[in-house]
Amino acid sequence: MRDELQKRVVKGPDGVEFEVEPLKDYYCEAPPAEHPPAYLKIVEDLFNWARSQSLWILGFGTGCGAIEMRPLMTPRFDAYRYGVQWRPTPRQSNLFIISGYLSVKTLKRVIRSYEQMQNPKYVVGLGSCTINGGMYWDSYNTIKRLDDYLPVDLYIAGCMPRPEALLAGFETLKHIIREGKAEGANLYARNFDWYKANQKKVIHDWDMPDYNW
Amino acid sequence: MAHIALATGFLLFLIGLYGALTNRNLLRMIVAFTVADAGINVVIVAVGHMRGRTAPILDGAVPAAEAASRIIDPVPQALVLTAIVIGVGITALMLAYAYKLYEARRSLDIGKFMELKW
Amino acid sequence: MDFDWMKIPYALLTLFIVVNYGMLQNALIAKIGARVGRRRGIPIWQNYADLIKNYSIRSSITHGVMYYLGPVFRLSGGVGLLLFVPSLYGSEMFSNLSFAGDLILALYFIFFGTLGMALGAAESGHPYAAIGITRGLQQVSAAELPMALAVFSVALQYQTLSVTEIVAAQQGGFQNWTLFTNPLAVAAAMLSFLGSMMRPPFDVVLAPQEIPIGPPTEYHSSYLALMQTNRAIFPIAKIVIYMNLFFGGATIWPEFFLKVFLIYMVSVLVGVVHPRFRVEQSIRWFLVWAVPIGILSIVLV
Amino acid sequence: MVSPLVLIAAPLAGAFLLGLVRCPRAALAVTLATLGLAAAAAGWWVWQLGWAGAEAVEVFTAGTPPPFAIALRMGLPEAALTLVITLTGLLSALHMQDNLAETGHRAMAVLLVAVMAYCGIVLTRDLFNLFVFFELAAIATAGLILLSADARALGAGFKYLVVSQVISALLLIGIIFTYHATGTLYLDGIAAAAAKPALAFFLVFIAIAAELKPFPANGWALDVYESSHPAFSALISAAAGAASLYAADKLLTVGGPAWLPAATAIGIVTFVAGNLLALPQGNDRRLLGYSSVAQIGLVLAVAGQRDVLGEHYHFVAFGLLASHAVAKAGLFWLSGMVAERGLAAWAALRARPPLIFAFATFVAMLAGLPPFPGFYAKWELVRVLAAEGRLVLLGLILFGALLEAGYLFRWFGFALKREPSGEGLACAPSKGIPVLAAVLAAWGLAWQWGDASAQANLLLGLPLLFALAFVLLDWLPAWVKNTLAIAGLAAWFALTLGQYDPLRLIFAVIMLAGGAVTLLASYHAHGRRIGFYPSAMLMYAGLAQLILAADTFSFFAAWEILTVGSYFLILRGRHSEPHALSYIVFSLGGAFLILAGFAVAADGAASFAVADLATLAAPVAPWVFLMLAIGFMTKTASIGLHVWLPGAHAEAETDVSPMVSGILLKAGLFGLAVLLLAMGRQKLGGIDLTLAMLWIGAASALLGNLMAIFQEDAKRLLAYSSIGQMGYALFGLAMMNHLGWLMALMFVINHYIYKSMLFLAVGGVAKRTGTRDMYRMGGLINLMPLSFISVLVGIIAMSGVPPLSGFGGRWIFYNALLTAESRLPMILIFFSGPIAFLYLFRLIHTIFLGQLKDEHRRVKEAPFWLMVPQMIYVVLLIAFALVPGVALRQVDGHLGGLLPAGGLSWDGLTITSDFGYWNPVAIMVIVGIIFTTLFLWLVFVNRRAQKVKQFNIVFAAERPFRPETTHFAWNFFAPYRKALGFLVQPVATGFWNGISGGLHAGADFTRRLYTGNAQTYAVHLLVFVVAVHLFMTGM
Repeated sequence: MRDELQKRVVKGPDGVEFEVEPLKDYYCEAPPAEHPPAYLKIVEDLFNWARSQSLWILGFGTGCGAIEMRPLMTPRFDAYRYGVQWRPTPRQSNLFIISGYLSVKTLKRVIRSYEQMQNPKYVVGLGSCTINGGMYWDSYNTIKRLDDYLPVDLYIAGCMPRPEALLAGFETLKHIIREGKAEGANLYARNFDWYKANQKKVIHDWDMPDYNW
Repeated sequence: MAHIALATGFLLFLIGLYGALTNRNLLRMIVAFTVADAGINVVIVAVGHMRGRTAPILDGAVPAAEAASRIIDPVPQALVLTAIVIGVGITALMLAYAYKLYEARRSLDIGKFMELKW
Repeated sequence: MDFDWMKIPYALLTLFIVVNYGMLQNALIAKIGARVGRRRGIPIWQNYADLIKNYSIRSSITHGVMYYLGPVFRLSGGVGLLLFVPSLYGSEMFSNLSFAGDLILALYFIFFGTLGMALGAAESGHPYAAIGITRGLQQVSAAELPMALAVFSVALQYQTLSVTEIVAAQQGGFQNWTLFTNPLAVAAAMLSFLGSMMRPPFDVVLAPQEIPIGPPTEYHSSYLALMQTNRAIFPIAKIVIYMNLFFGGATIWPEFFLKVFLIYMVSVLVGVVHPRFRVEQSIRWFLVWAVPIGILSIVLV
Repeated sequence: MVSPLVLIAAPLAGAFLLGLVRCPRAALAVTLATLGLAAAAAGWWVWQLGWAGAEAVEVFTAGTPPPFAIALRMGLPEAALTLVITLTGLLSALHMQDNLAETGHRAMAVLLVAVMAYCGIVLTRDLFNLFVFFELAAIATAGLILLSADARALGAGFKYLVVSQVISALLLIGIIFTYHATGTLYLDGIAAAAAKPALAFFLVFIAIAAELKPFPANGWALDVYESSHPAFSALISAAAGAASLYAADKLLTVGGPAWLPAATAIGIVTFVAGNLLALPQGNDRRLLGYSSVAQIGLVLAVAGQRDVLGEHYHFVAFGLLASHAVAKAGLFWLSGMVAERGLAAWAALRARPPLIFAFATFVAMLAGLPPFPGFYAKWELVRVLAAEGRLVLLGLILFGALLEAGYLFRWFGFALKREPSGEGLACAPSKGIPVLAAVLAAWGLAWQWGDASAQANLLLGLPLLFALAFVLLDWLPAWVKNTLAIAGLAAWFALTLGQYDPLRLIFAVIMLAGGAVTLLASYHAHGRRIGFYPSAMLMYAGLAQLILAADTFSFFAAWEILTVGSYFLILRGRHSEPHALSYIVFSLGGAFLILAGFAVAADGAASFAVADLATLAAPVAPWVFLMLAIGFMTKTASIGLHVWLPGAHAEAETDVSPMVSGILLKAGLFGLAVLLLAMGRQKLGGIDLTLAMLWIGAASALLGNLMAIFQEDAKRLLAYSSIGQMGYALFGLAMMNHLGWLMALMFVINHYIYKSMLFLAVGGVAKRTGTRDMYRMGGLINLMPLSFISVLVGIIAMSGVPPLSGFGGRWIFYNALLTAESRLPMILIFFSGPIAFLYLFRLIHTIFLGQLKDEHRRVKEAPFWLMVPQMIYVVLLIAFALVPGVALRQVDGHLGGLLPAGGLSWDGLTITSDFGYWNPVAIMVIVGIIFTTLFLWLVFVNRRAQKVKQFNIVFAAERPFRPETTHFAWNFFAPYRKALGFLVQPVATGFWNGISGGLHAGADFTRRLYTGNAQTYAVHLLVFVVAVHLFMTGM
């Protein structure tokens, strides 16, 4: 744990000393909650349709696979026509593409960003590395199986998968969403302790709250 | 005669003044001022002088009845007495000062007493 | 005070028309941009999907009261601005709530939403939000000046501050438009217009690659939905003012749509061919190029 | 019937008697009794001549009339002067009784002789007798100098003797030749003589003038002042100065008008040079010496103006002289109580508040502030000089007075603000009594001069008396005084309510009722708060009288009273010493311009109504306008004259800032309004002066706002913003049309409300967080929600965004612009509007939003009593936004009578102008409904939002490190500095610093003239004599 997250004693302007505990005072401590679908099925269907037609990808290239996403914005592939856009902030994104191998160092950032996205949110694992470690299967500092750490909705296999594969993957994801089966966020909340334990097993310098709101 | 006296008086005064302004020794300055005082006193007396008249002493030589036309003006004579007295007083005071200054600093150089300035 | 209660449904109707038109126009303009880039671009209904999606997000967070109110201020600003200005000239139905005030009210009400949004974004505590706001405020402070001068010039020209009367004075053929009767004012105003549309070269506020989208960084779900709605209304509300002041206003909805679209396209056309100005560059640009035109317009009117 | 000879005989007898007394205590008793007897005699004569209607008497010593005997005269001037001399002698003797007792009866005898000699100089009508008394005085002085504990006094005494030797030589030669030519020594006889010997009389005149310590022949005097016993310095300064001046006055009577210019020239050069050279002084007594020299020079200059002063001569000369004598003696006595000699050592006085009051009294008296005699004298003097066209002299006098006020108030600031050093204060009753007596004398004289003045007696003004009463009530706890103060303001407002026209009513409401509301905040203070209420109420008294002032005298008096009160008020801030100084210097500079303007306008008339300014015509009118306008614009801190404001407003106490910003600045606007109403447009050299004001207003608005956005200190930001806001108001007034004025008045009201509110809010925050630097704050919204609300409402109102009241101001403003004649200044105004957003956003963001700091996690909401007025202001702002007509309708109608055309029509709820319309209620309702609807909708869809904490932000997949590094606040508008930073280069500050630095450097260079060598001093004297001679023959 880094120094600035340790408890510290500070002196107020009135000269009274008191303790500041950053993890408690600066971060929300609430655990993630499950959010049920809309009460009316027809409403939830409409919502799922809208969600599937409005996939906002977090612009976070976690590994070498990110290079395969760029062509999607170009005239050749033009993912926009399928309702796919890139957003620079996790708050506004609902799709997280883990693009290729994931080092432990990056995993920490991925977890933080994932947790900062709002429910419902989807994770797509891109490339073999997210499935079984791929060519990094015996690396000491990459994770081998993304699903242990985040609830993955869809894998797009390949090393690397071509942009066409990604487009196909988006279509599959849309189907999953429309069927109401893309409830990864709720899954994460439900199995929060399990995920957290897995994450902490590989991330040794855990220097953040358990859930990053 | 009066003119000679006047001229002498002014000369003495100027000599005294010059001396007071150029000598750096306190005692010399005081002496110079006495010289200047003397010069002024001569001037005063000379101003009161009228040609062909006598001293303003009303005795047998000058009857009181003719006094107005025979004696010189008595007022400057009276004034000069006062002036001399005052001059003596001031000279004495300056000497006292010089003594105390010498006691304090063991020096009579006017240039040594310049700590108050600006 | 006798108040015509029918004004309320009429105003809501205007709002409905403009919201839908705004959503479609935004998509259309995105599509045009895509076509220029030889892409197909987003579907024309994409903005509806995005809007519903954002309302359908189940969870949300709040950073505090002002953060919560920020989008409300923002959208109130847009709606209010739209309703304080008559949409169609000569139409009692679409004169909206313009009885409340004249041109000056509209001009100052522009800042209502901006200010509220700035406060809300600032409460999120995100440094990018604060940086983005300061950039926006600094840029707009210089960009407003030519607009103010142009408005003043137009008010002097027509000797009125009432939007309706200004439009009335421009009726009877396009040669009566301010565009032709007072071209300098229009030039100054249109340069200022570029600065207020958040498009290149004046988009340093959002600066997506540098301070990920600036003020709204922390906004999401229904907050973002409100802001998206405002994105549909606010530019049009502003353009309506430009249209009324400089381009003869509109008497029917098709004319309204056409003029709004064309005016909007000015900023788009400039935007697609220019890189981004830094803040101090845009301040200098407005002061050096736009303000002298504005000054000339008030001197010569 | 007491013979005037008592004044000579009694001290002589006392001195002889002392020779017989051996016991020091008894000797002291004899001395004091003798002096008391002399003072009683002098007092009796003052009573007889001044009140009982006795005639002046002439006493012939030898029983025969002159020229055969020496004649003494006792008239009212002589009686007054001998009273001053004997009283100073008595009190000084009291003050230095320990030294006297130590030195023994000889010293007391010398003191008695000195007093006797001074009285003799005053009384005698014989030229030679005058010489004798002068010499006696010289000898006695040289003797008394030895009393000093300071070893350097010896040298000073010797220098004094050397110079007095030269002087006496000149005098003696002059006397004898005068006698030679006229045949008499009786002054009236010389005056009556047909042939006057010019050169001889010149020598007499110059010798007496040299006794007055003229520049540059005064080095010896300064050394004496610096080193001799302060009680004795008091005697030299007050008594000897007065006596010598009277001797000079007698000679001028004898010499006739031909000698007046020389006297004036010597006097004014000495006055200006003395005050200039006092600037760099670090030793209190030497500074007092320079000041004494200067004051005596001023009186000499006045004596040189007796030809034009006529019947007012004695009133003026004695007013100045009395001020000088009482204040200077008092200050020297005070100096005797202070252990160390540095100016800052006077901080020791703080241990005794009455002594601070005494110090304040003396400083105010010396600076010629109301209600002291110097004020009335200055008024008369300036009035006459202006009427006679002696403007250069007038300018020099005011310049010198400004310099004097500068160093006096700087010194006063040191005393109040510097750390007291180890050495304390000698507070023996024998030292305190003379000071107390001087204070009583000061106020007594103030009453007396007011009574004798052709103008109103200021001490009869109820508000001023009310304010002064707080000096006596200062022992009460603060909350009692606060209640009294509020009640007083409210009562005065209720009492005078009928006397205001609508225009004045606006100002009265703000200054009196508004002042009462602001004072509510002062309940938060605990303890006694010594000094606060007299100062605050002095300011309010000035304001109250200003609004009601009908003639220029009461206007100007009120102006100075409010200036002084606010100065004391500002000085209370912890670090406000330099800022309070620049405030008072600029304010007095402005006030002197106003004084000169009024004097030129009055053209000699004893009383001149402010409204009569309208009757002035060219070529006088534009100059009057210029002087008055600059004077008033100093108070409104227009650009160029604004350098005092930021510091003064920022460093003032929390509840003082709203007073000096929200209320005090309006005094300047009120002045400008009165001026413009009376004088209208003026042209000078082809330039329309109102147009110039228009540009100044616009530039103030722009540059004030621009400077505000670069401030890191919240209160400085608000202060700079005031400059901008006042610029707007000035702009509105200078437009000289109906709506422009309405807008200015709207700004007056709005600025009062929101700036008071913001200053209180920011002050409360600064109080809680212990800093005013905004970047050290942040995230306080949840901890200080009420403060946040008031800042929020304040900035919305100030930025002019609907629906709050600022918008009304902007709306009227645009309408006013449409009728304005010149369009170009508007560009600046248009630009300054959006810039205001920048600093307002910075204010609220960096304090309340963003990241909360570690050390502020436990701060509480601002004190209750600071919040009370703020909440009142919030309500007021909203009310004023809804129904501006309540305040403005009357004024609008009233302005219709003054500035024709272009008013507003107040039809129902809609306000209509020639150009547009505006319905504040409808706006409020519409905005309210839209906002509420959307808010409810958001609450509905977003009801389950999770409240998160300050580090729960997206941070590019990282997390924030510390609040300090996450809060974006410092150098907030860096790009603006890059683009337009050149506009806020501190040019004005540099200019004024250059002037001040130049004056100091010049003074520092010039004072090296005084080398400390007795011979150099004698040479100075001779050079002076030659120079004056050349001056006179050259004329």
